[in-house]
Amino acid sequence: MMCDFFHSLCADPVNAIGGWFVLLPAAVLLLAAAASVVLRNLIHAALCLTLSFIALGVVYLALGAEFVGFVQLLVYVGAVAMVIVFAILLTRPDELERSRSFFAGFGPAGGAAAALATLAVLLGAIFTSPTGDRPMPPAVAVPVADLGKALMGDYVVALIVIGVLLTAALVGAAVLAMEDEP
Amino acid sequence: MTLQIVLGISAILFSLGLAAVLTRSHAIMLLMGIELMLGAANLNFLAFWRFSPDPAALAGILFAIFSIAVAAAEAAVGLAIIILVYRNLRSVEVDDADQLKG
Amino acid sequence: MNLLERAPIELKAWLLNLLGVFGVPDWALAILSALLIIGTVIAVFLGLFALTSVMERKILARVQNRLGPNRVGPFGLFQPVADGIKMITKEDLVPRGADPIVHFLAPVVMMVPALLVLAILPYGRDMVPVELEAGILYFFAVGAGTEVAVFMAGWGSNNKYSVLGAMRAIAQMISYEIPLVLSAIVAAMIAGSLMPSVIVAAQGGFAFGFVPQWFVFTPWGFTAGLIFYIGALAESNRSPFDLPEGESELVAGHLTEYSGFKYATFFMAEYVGMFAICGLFVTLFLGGWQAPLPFLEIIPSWCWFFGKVCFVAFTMIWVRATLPRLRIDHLLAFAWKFLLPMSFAAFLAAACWHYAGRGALGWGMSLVIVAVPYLALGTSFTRRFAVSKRTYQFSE
Amino acid sequence: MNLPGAGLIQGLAVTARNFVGSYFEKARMTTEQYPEERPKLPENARSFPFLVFDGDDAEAGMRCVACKICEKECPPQCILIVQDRDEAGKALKRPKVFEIDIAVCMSCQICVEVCPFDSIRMDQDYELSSFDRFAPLVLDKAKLLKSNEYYQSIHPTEAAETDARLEADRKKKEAAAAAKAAKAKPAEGAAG
Repeated sequence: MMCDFFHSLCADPVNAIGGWFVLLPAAVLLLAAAASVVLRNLIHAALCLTLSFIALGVVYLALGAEFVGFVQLLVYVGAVAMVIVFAILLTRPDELERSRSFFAGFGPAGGAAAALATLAVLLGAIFTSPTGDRPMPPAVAVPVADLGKALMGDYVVALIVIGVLLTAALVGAAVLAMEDEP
Repeated sequence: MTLQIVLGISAILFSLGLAAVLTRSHAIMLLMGIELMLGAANLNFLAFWRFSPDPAALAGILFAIFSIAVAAAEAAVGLAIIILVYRNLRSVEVDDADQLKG
Repeated sequence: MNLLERAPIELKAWLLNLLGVFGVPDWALAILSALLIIGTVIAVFLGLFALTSVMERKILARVQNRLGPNRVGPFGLFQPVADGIKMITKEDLVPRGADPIVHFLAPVVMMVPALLVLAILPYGRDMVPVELEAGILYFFAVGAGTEVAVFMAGWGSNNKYSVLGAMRAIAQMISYEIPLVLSAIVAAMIAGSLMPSVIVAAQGGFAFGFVPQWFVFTPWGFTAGLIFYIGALAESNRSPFDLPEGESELVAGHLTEYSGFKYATFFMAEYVGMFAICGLFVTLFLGGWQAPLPFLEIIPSWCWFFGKVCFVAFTMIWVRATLPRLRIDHLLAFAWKFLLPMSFAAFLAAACWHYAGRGALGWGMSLVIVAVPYLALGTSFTRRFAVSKRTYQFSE
Repeated sequence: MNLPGAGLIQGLAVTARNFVGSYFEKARMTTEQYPEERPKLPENARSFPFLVFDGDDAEAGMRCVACKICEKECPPQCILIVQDRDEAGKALKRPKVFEIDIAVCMSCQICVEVCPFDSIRMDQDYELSSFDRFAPLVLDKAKLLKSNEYYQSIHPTEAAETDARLEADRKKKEAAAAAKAAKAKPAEGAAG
């Protein structure tokens, strides 16, 4: 029993213990995400968000999507999280946050209630859906070469559009954040 | 392990992102909430790919990759806008950017 | 296959067999096997770190015609021990306004990626700790954690120099990561895989029987390798790109408020990270564990790998001894306006090389594609940043 | 046409030449490995003052007569002199206490210049560090007194001059004494 467990864990963590391994990073993910929502200190929130990005990447890896997991880590941890902390530092990080007036009569509680209601609806839909209790098929490794061929073949238009979008975003962000030339 | 559990995780993540957007007033917190929601969406794509009977169909993975790229672009532009707003209004509270109201 | 070549693998198999004979259960052996690899890799790299910390000082000293450390042990080789004792016994200061948790976690977060990236490097023939399909991507994905650590160190210290240093370091790392990844992808593109062992295998063999077919000996490979090397210098915060820690302006950057063992951890992580990226450079462009000449193949492959890593580390020290520190705007302009277009050129040259065949035509085309933008960008760059004639306001 | 990047190569070549040269050219390495190799000090190097004595016995050959000129002239006032007295309380021409606080001394050499008896001179000993700030840095008479031979060894030119002058003085004094004795003799004879 012990032997099987460790062997399968070492050989193939994705399929080990019937895929339940996902729950470990998922727990970290949800805790970190909750912390980043609740924390008042913006930098702490951003760091928790970074942790949740990392955990999300590990969840992807545990689901067998190796490439997406690494891309998630590279893009979110390496770029998005850093851009967020940069933005926090360039604006004033120590300014006290005022309470939200969008739900003027309800305050933050209103927002939380709305989010909870959404959660209830989503969970209800998920757990009543007929396809929901589909069992997990054994993981099949996706060769990176196949992904590349698909990107350059069937999805090449989407790839080019993404390229244009990223270029536009890069130029746009640079122009927006540029100091006005005197 | 069933699809429901992964989708449930993703739903909780989405609601957390939504809660961040609805309860916080700091513009960067809003952006962070949006990133969480996008992550939840990506998780859904990957979950459906993982549990699909045809593992050779790569649409789920590719969609997730595209979505990550779009999220990166969105974060860059969004934060540039926030910095610009801060420069003009000296505030990053979303409620302060109300000059256009009639 | 000679015995020395397989020595590490055979030694591990023998050890595990021995334990198996003594009735250690299988699952424990599986864990032990993994731990053996981890322990060996970490021990080797920490040993390299210790050796470099003294050799760097000796080499820098020799360049300046000094002797360098020679007091502790023979030729000063035990200097790292003395340094270690000093570091450990120093007081661990935490500034009063600092964020204690973030301040404490930063060195840990710094160390983790530096050690994790070591997992995918091919140390020798059949010696890859973890064979990952997307190994190169893994290296950069995990390496991204360093930036988080630098930010945590800078912000957690509650010190303006730390924050400024951290922001500079992150801006520099993000900027240089782009040419770094692009030039790594050039090598991956020609090898047709993101797997380090496949990339090394693609550089095997000798042209004309003696010229090794490493990527660095092609026009595009030389360009991409040089870009990768420069990016590696910047990523590991080494001179001439060490201005996040530029003591003339920022005290010590994000390390200002660190002392004792935490500082030692940062120091160690930086050096291990440097070795990791040297290892990746060797893997991608210098033929990994391949011997440079056919008759030298009797020397075990792992010796070649570590020899090359040490050589690359030596050149990094050499560069440090030579070049002065850049200014921050020059640094970023160099990354975005020179290295980025050049890595695109290398990309294009590699594509031409691939489709024009690997003969004279491919050589010529890729050489032109690389050389023209280099000359154009290089001359415009040297003109723009040329030092103007100095005039002193108060003289004469 | 200057190829871009050529300067980097030139710089690397310079450092490489230095690196390799440091192993082959002895002249490049100027480092003295201090505890094993001692620097040869130039003759006029000076650290702190000391007292010269003639002959073998430090007390007997002491040149100092406790005139206290150096004590008065010393700008940082690091010299302390107490004149010796006999049982009757009569002042003797030698110091009972002679101390120099080298923590205060600034090596200005004024004491040497004002000394009319060529008694105080500058030393070259630089290994004076101690673990205590106070006591070991106050040099007393025993530590200060050093033989004329030692003085000769550290400042040969200066010491030769001094000795020649002292010798000349002594001769002049002897000659004067002899002349006085010669003058006194006839007077004595006349008296007798």
